[in-house]
Amino acid sequence: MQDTLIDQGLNLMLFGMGTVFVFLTILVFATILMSTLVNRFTPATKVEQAPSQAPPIAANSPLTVSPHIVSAIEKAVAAHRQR
Amino acid sequence: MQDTLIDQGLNLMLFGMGTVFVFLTILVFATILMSTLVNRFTPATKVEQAPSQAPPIAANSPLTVSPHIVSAIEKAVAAHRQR
Amino acid sequence: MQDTLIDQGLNLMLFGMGTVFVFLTILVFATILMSTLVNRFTPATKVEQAPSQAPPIAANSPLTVSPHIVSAIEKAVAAHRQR
Amino acid sequence: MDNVNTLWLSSGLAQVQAGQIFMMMVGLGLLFLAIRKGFEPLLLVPIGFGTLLANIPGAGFELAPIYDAAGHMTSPGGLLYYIYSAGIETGLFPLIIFMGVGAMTDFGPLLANPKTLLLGAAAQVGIFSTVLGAVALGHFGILDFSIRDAASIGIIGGADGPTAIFVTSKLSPELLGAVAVAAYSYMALVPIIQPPIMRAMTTQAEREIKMEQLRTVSGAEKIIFPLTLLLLVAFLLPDAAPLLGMFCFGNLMKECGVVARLSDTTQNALINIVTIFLGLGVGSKMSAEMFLNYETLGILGLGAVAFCIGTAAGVLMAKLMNKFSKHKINPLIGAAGVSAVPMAARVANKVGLEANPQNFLLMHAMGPNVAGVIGSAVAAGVMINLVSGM
Amino acid sequence: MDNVNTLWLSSGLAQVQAGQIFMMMVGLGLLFLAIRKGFEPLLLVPIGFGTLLANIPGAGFELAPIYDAAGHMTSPGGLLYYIYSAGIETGLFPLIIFMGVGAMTDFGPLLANPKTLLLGAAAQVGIFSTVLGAVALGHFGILDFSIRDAASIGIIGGADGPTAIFVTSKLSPELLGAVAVAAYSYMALVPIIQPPIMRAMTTQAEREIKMEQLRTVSGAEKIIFPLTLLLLVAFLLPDAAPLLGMFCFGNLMKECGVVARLSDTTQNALINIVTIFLGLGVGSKMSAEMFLNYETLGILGLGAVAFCIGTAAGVLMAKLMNKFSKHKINPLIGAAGVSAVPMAARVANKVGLEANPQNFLLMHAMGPNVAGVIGSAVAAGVMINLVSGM
Amino acid sequence: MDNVNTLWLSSGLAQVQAGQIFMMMVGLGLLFLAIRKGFEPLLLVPIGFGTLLANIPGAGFELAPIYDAAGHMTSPGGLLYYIYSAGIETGLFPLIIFMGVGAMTDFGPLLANPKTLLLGAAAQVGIFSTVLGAVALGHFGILDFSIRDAASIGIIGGADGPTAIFVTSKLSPELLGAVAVAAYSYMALVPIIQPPIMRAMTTQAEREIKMEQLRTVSGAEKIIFPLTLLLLVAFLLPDAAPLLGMFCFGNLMKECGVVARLSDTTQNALINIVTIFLGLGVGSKMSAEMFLNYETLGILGLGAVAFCIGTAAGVLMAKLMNKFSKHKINPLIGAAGVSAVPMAARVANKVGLEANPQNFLLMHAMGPNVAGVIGSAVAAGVMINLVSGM
Ligand code: NA
Ligand code: NA
Ligand code: NA
Repeated sequence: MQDTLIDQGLNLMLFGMGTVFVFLTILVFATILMSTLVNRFTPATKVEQAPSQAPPIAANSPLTVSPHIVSAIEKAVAAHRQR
Repeated sequence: MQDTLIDQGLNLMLFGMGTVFVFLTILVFATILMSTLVNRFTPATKVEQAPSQAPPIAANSPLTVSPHIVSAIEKAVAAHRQR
Repeated sequence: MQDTLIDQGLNLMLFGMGTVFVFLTILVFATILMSTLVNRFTPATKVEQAPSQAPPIAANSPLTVSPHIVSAIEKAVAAHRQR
Repeated sequence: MDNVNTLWLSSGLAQVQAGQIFMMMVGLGLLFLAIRKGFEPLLLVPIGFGTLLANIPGAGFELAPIYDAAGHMTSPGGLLYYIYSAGIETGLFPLIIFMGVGAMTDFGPLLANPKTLLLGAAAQVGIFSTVLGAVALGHFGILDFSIRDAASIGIIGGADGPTAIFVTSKLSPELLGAVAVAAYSYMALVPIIQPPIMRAMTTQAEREIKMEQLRTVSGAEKIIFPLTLLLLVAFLLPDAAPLLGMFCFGNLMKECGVVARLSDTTQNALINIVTIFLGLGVGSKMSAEMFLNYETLGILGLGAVAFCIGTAAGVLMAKLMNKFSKHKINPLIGAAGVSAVPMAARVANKVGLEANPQNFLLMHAMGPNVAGVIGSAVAAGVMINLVSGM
Repeated sequence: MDNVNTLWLSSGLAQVQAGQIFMMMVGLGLLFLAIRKGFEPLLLVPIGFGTLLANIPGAGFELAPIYDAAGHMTSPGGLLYYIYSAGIETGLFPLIIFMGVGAMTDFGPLLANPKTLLLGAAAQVGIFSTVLGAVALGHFGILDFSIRDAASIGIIGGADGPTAIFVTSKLSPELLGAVAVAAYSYMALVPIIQPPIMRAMTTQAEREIKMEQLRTVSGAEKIIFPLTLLLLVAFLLPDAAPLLGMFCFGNLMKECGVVARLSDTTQNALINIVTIFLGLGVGSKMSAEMFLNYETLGILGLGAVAFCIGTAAGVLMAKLMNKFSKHKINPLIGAAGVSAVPMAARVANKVGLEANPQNFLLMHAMGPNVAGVIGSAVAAGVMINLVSGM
Repeated sequence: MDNVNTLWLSSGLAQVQAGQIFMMMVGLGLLFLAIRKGFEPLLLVPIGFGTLLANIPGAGFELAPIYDAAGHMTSPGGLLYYIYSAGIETGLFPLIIFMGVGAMTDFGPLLANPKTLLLGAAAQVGIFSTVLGAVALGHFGILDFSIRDAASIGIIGGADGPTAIFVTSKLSPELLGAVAVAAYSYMALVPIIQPPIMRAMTTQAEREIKMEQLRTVSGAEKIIFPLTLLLLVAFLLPDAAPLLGMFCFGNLMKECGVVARLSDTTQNALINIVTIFLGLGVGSKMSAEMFLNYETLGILGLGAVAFCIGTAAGVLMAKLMNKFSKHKINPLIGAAGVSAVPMAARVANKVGLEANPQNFLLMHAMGPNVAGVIGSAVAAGVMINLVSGM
């Protein structure tokens, strides 16, 4: 392109900002659609499934500590007690 | 080699499987021999040495947690107590 | 350089050891100067600043354990209690 | 005597140039800001130290290795050369850090109120108006900026370090030092830069708006959202796919709950290792030739403007949305759309509490805050695409 | 208008090919299996996500960097290209993972009952009969398999992911995606594939066999065993030395007790980092050209056959050994010889408990289970050696 | 039958050379020393195992990859080749380890008593007198040592593993195995080598000298010290900047208190990963051609002499300083100037307790101990500089 620098900048502003807004607007609708679909299809199975599915996700944060650390912690706690 | 594909496959099967069996059979004998030798030569020194040698190995799993984590755990435990 | 190997070695000894001594001697004086300056300029603000500046440094070792491990520890401790 | 001469000639004192001394002072200044003032220390400590190392006269930290005709290495390269060429020139380090940031991000507040994505979009106005400012300076011959430089400078307004480094290393590597320093410095200055603008753009009544409590978001939504985002990126804006792809990957590892050990390493050992080397590598571009010029002053000035405009645009967008929606948004959370996670959200919360001590905006502000990360990654992708074709 | 055109031409929608969409669905399917069905998630989450990334139209994740004549980089490569060429083409990632697996392996049960090594040997029949199946398909022109392809497909029967990736990346890199997916999927399916075969091949009385308690193994034996294995490999089968060498090194670090901090990092940060990148790198070979063809169906089919034959061979070998030994072996533990550690050992335990609720086979099955790892590494070595000479 | 032949020809037994068997015994010997005798196991376990791997006949661990004319890889290289060329030839691994060592070092005792830096200087006499010994052996044709070799051998006397590896990989890579083994072995032998020398050089009265309690050192001093050291290095001896720069960087990360997560990773995951690969990479230079010759015996002998002279020089320097100062120094802490942190400081403490059970020298000895690290890094820098010009 042989535009001037200003033209290039204006183009970048126009098309860049436009893309950002269009993309995030589409994402708003996609997210709303996704949440609606997910919550429509999971509630049916929710009553039974919720407890079975919740744990793996809820269990996430404790699981990020590897098991041998947890066992080491328990040992440390036990050791600490005996003092 | 200008064998047919089938010949190559048969060769691979024959020599491959043969090698696996021969190697693992040798390993069985080597392992038995190794265990016998180890247990023959360590029992003599076992009575005294067992306690001195056991700790570094038994200590393995707690040691895999680095000391500063252990001290942090002890602090956390202490802090938790004081609540 | 077309010195003999011995000459090269003597050169290395002479200039190497000289550099080590000169450098570390300068470092002695630089360190003394640094400590003097630091302790001259911090005492003034020390009374108020000491408490505010000390924690980030004292907090160093506990902080090296990431927060989620600490929380996991607290959970482990709590869990251990309930047994 | 030859040896004394050799030692003297190779000493720093014999080789030092004024620019190097000045840059070492810049490095010390960055360390001071990071350590004493708490300016984004995780990045500015390595960048500041890297600046010191890169400017040691004769140390050769940034030299490439030399090979003879037969391909044998005759002189190994410097540490910073290897770090820069393996991790920054290739784009690997910013992408790995984005994966780690993704693994630390909670999209829950955003999913509970998806329209806050628009606040994250609005705040990117800061990026593009800064581009305009930079091309204006270039056009009128005030400073020597190309369109590639202007895009790299604009991305400072994204308030997102790895994105800024990724874009600048692709478009204007010689500006990398100044852009990274500006990006991290202004991110640290968010609590000082934003509040006056936020107060000026809002009325007391607006600042007191109390938002509805966010709904609970299910685990399934959190798992499917990064995949939704990735697919949208894939089909609409593949140029943003490297950054957002790794971001979504990290987030999926966190949310899916079945690879906790991978997610944990991504958030800790891996991101820490890469952060150290990324910072040192950026430092290697902090040489006097690249940094000590009027362009750097221009970059610092434009970067501050970018943050201000982004903040204002976010607030205005929130006010505009309130005209069309009955679920009112407190316009202060619009300022969090610049990203600078989680600092900008905390600032929104704090300014909100000043107006109404019962009004806790933190969780509401986390939505636009992470939306700002997506928004600037999208802006990065579109700029790389468009600028490469200009 | 040019810019709109540029953006449109670079968008995924304008460039997408049907194969890419199909492969993205494959990637999503792998993620579903990993996350919802628990199929080996540590590998299948990164592989599945890597499949998505590699098939984003126009994103260029798998492109090599481009250099000009002077050796300057004019275009950096994609993330997946760097991962694949640095970690998989060189063989480094599978080897580092094998080191980590070694550091997690306890040879105690194997040392207490060394003849269970033969069960690990027998289960490798699955590998080699699958090779025969593949060459038959190739010979009769049904599918386009060379002897190298046949060896790579056979190794799926080894039920050992890093071994399969190591062999396939050396012999048939274009099959890497299909082979890795098959290997990890069937490893996850072990609890479904194996029990019917195990029940069909054994009588109730055989399944009820109670094995003697394993003797205690001393620490010294555990330290010397990996060295013994390494020396045997060194002198008899150096082609297996890369895999088994790193495996023994990891195990020695664990057992020797004096380098606990190295062993700990090997089992955690290091193996996690490499697992993430290995998975992504495998995903980079999941392109439509390489994956969407009848050969992939053949690979999936042959892989399943390999698992079944390996399981049966292990059980039969156990029954054969019982004819010659007065210390009876419960033939169910023979099925654990396919490796798939520790899943196959747990399956043997579970099927054993069905027959006799007092009969705990888990520790007995760990012996053939780790023997299977050794067995398939040996098979890998011998195949690489023989096939390279054909 | 061809296949049997292929397998036989590729077996270790058919290819093995006497030198390889001998080197494998050396590797096993190193493992024995590391595991049973506790000789610096963190390095000697990987070095010993690397020695085994590098000497497996036909396994090709140390082979370079082969490319065809079009630049395609026709044969991937061996694991140890990649480790050596990426991490040791470039100097990266020793530098990263030095960063980790810096992050583990407490300069407090040194700052409380800065003149103990001179003890760290004096102990480097061991390095340079060993250089003289090596050139004498070379000059008189007894052993084949160049000036580069002599410098590499001398650095063993620095009692600092990464420094020795850094210097040797730059000046005499073919001596790397012998030098690294000697350095780590003698560091492990410090409790045996040093005490007789320390007792011989001191009177009972000197050993009983009780030193004043060390003053408290402020956090600010600890933060500014690594920067002071770096600036001095930058201006006086840039050749020492790579080693000391990374050392100071690690120390600053530790002391500044604002990047605790980076410092933690540097001290744990990162240094552990690099230690494993550094050890394996050093092992790759433990081939029969490079190790099994009289030069190795010379290196081992000279290395022991270096430790002895360094110990003696440190003690003598302390006695000399006592002539000029009214704050008396217990000369035993001079022996800690060889570095070998923290072993040498503990030895000084132990010998001191023998003389006076109330006299705790440990903290006093930590000053010269870390001074010895600085001293040998300075010596390394000056030797690389001077030798390169000879
Ligand atoms: Na942003
Ligand atoms: Na197997
Ligand atoms: Na030293």
